[in-house]
Amino acid sequence: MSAAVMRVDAVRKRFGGLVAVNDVSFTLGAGEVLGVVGPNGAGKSTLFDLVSGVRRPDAGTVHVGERDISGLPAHRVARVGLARTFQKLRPLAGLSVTDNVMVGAYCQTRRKARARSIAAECVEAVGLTHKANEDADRLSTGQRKRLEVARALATGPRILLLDEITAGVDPSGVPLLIELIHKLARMDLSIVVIEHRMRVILDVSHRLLAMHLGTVIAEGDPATVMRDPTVIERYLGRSYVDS
Amino acid sequence: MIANSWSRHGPRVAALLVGAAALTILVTAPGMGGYLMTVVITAVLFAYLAQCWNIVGGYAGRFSFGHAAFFGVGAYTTGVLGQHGVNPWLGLLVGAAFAALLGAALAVVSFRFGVRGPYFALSTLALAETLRVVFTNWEFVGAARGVMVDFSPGSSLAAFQFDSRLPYLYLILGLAAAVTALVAALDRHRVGLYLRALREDETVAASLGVDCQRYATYASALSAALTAVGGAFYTQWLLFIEAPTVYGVEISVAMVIPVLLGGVGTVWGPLLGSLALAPIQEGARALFRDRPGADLVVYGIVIAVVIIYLPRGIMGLFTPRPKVDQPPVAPVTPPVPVGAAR
Amino acid sequence: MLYAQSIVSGLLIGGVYGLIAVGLSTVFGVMKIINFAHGTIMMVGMFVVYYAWRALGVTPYVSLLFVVPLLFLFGVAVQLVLVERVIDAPPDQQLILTMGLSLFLLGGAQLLWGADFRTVDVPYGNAAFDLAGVSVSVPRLVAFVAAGALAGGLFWLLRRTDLGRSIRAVAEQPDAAAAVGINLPWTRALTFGIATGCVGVAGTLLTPFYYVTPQVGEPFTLIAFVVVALGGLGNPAGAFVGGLLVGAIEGLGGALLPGSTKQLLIFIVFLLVLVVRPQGLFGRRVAL
Amino acid sequence: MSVRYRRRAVPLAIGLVTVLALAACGGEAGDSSDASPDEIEIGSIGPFTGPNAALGEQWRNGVTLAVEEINAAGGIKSLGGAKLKVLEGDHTGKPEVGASQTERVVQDGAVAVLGALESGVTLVSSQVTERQGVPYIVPLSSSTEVTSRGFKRLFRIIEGSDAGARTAASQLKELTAEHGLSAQRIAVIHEDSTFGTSIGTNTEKALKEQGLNVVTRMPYNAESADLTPEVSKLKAMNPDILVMSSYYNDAALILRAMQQLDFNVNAIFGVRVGPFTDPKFHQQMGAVSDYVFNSDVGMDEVSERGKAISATYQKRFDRPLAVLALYPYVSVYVLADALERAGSTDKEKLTEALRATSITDMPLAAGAIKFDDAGNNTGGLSVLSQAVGGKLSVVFPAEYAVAEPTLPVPAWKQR
Repeated sequence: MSAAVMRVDAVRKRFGGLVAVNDVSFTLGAGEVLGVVGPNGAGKSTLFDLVSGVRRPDAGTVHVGERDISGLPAHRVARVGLARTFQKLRPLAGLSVTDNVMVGAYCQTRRKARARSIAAECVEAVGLTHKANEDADRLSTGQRKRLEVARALATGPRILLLDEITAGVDPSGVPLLIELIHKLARMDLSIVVIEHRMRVILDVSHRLLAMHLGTVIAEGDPATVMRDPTVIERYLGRSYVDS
Repeated sequence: MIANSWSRHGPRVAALLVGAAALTILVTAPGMGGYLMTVVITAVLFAYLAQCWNIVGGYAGRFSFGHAAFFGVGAYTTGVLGQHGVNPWLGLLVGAAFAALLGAALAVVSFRFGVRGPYFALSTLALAETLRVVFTNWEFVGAARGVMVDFSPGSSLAAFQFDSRLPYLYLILGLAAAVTALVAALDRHRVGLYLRALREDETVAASLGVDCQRYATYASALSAALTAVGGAFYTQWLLFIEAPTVYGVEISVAMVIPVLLGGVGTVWGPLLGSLALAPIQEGARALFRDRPGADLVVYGIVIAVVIIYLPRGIMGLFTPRPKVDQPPVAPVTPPVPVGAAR
Repeated sequence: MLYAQSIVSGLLIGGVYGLIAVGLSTVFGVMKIINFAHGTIMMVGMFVVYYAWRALGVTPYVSLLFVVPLLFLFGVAVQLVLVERVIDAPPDQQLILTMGLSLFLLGGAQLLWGADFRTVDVPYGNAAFDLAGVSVSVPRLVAFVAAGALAGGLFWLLRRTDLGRSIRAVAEQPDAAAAVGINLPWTRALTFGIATGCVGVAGTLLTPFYYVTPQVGEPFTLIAFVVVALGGLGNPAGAFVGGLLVGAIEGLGGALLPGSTKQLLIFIVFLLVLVVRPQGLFGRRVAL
Repeated sequence: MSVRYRRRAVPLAIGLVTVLALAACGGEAGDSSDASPDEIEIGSIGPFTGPNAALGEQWRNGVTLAVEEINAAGGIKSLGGAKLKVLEGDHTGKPEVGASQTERVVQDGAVAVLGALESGVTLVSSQVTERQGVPYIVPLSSSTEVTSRGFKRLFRIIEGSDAGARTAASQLKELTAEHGLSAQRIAVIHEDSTFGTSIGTNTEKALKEQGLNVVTRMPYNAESADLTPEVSKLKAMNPDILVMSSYYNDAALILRAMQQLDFNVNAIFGVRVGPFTDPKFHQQMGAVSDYVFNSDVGMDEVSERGKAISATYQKRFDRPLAVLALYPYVSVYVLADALERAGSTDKEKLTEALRATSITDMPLAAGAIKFDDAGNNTGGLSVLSQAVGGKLSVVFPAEYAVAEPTLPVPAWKQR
């Protein structure tokens, strides 16, 4: 594995009395797909928020390459080359699919024509070309998930954070999304994936990070983590059945 | 889909309609009687103001309910400086600068403290009301007496005063055309897209690299400055201003209604809205001259009917949305206190 | 003594502000609509009180018996006939619909009844008593107490009754509420009716010491906006406390500030609250 | 689907254009002025809707009554018995609407315009007539600026606020001196719009010129729901005379607060308080508004004509006559008189006739109506009236007085 493209060191976030993320550290290698698992409330999405600048960590640092991005506002983080999707679907409702994606594309260029062609590529990459001129709020859940990816992709990231992109999607649509993640991994992106569906996480991840109550309880290759007694007890337990 | 072609052409039809109306005004203006001309000047002024509001209220999604604050700053700066011998055009520029500062400050403060949606609307209302109270009591700006601009006979563009109404009409038409061109350019430009993006969802926009605070501030300052220009025009046109009028809620409301009726965040909506409203308002007033109040009844009904049948405003007629095959999932936008994240 | 008097007077009128704001806030909490016609609807109620007194000699407090049901029904009708049709439209479109309604009522009132000033002249209109050197106006005290009682009753209704639970469910999770069989339009209509009923009470309590004209409601709408935002939109308890607060601030401002700048104090407090607590003093967390 | 949209859009588009075109054509109508018209149009610009609609309603009544009377009496005789016809313009309290409505009535042939109640609108609306050479009669706007602009065709019936304030101040001084009352500490309170501020500041100045001691001048917002705090503040200053300028609701709130706080002064002295010279106000307020003085343009209640008008007005509008209706009423008569003398509707001749106005038979307790060069009515002096037992009477100066002033005023608790 080559040098880390992202290094997260002991980040912490507290909401009132609750420590949502407690001294979480990990690294992300180039071209790696890192899976993050954990029950609801484990702090996974908050971790994404801290890394992507949506929220500011109380402590700890995040480095992208050699650059310390901790505490940078989200729009600066995006321009450093770190893009994300959101767990709760947030299409820019009044805008068409293309316009949604173009917002991200302007990270790479200020020229409209160029942004448009980047957007077209990204829309194509997620297979939404036939919906390109539709308003974003007209898409189905699966299509919205793909729009999220296209939008993030258009910013020209080196690192992509995908937050439960299969949640709420019809099971028949899941293989399509798995395929998409593989495709993204082949595009030389380093990816962090939050997932609940074991089928997906085992299929796509190179390495796994298990969280519980804001802390990392296990880390390593997927098979090992899945066998970790703590993980099984805390999280998988009775429900180690593919959802 | 056929509907798509219509929706593509829709804005053009709207533009054509507005253009035809503007041309009609332009051509018939010299023959207009004083009454019609005054009505048209008022209507075009408020169409202009609606378009100014549209930049921040429509595109940037900051529903301001106190744009009278900027209007009043423009009107008062021009008027008060004029009393001290400053040329009104200079007064207009200074007023626009003051308003831009105020608009920028409003945007920065509201961004910093996460004041959004109805809270933002109400805080702008409070801002305008604050200025109204201050200006009513502030001796330097004439307090409750208001500001009277001396009328100096002799038309002159340099003095921003004209003997006849016609130059005022051309001037305000020019301003309205200019701001519409600006909004049309914005609509196609990256910044316009950024504004629409941050209107829909600031967190998402930021995660896509949009510096929301910066662009919201630009929009607010620009809108405020242009609104102040409208205020300066008002001063020079009527030659008298007083705080309850120029900082009044009624001015703010009059800027908002045409936009909402015409179509929020569209280039032609505010103009279509004004184009539809002015004749209705004036017509109802003329029709029910002997029954004061009846015109308000009619006006109220028209507003309600338009909103009920055209929930996206008149522009909705021109850009219809085809029926969806599946009901879209209700967009979930949890109330994220953006300011808290900083 | 001056300050005590000002605060007491302010609190008394603040109770009425609070009552008006409670309705506004409830409607916002459930429908996310800022009802611009709120004060104008109060005006309609005040005219009913006036004519009941004028034509039938009914004293204002008695006319509560029919003004409240009447305005309740009116509110239900407004919701069912008008607002329900735009319930899925953006909030600004809903706002302008209520503006249209406000203009309609204003114009209609003038058309029907004329614009002249009217008073309901009742013996207790000027009654007052002395409380440790502070003079307390009887009709205002009645208004204050009734406003407090009604606000309390409303919280009880929202917290402890099935209807209240439905209303809160609709406010928080409309989809889920519909899924468990709550009739959304009907619940919303009842909510709107309750809000207009509240404002009917406020209007009735105002009439013994206030003028009745078609324009009487508008300044109250603006005050109620500020009150509601101060207390936290969609939080009726906050709205009532906000009303008291605005009343007290206004009273103090009247006594302290020079010129006619007393409202300045309200706006300054309001802007400060927005800066410190953007979601209002009592926030949305305890909404409804 | 698109067809359906098109079906809705196209008529709408056509409709809009048509409306606009019609509006454009409609502007051309009516500016004929025959040699001997059957009807003479006069403009009346007032706030018939909007925040001051209640005042505008009285304005309308006054104008209507005068026109009806004049027409019933045979119209303008020197013009072949031509009847007066009112062209109304509702300015809704907005200056720009005032301008357009004035333009409209002038364009529709108004030979003169009455306007516009609020001083702010009057200032804007009278520019229109001045430019067009049409005479403008101001029944009620008392702000100093109205007649200080050097306009040649503007005639104001009501006394300007500066002159009115001087009159009021001297009346106050004489009255208190005559009755041996202390006027050492005078408090001035006024509503904060142009109207109240103009009167209030001028009164303060005039009182000081009279050598009287003004302890405070306090503006307040007339839209307040409660004025008890302001009144408490005044009470704490312990004034012996309270001078006030108010609209209706606020006047009622102040008086009620005074009674409630048992705040007694030697006299409550209104300057141009419309409601204080409105019998309806006193009917409504009962004992609370008893004994208030008001220095205002008043009605001559001694004359037969004054009595007759009050009765007619009450019968016609089911409401007592007040100054707000009386002045527009008188203005129509002033105009009719000028038309009669001019024998023409020509703007120049009419303006000349107005300038030469000298009317003594109006039911005003103020002497002959005559205009100076600025257009101010030199005879428009204010009289002092007082309400006792709900009845309003002129008490000063002696020639118009129908009653003796009741002084000192009984304390609230003694009523």
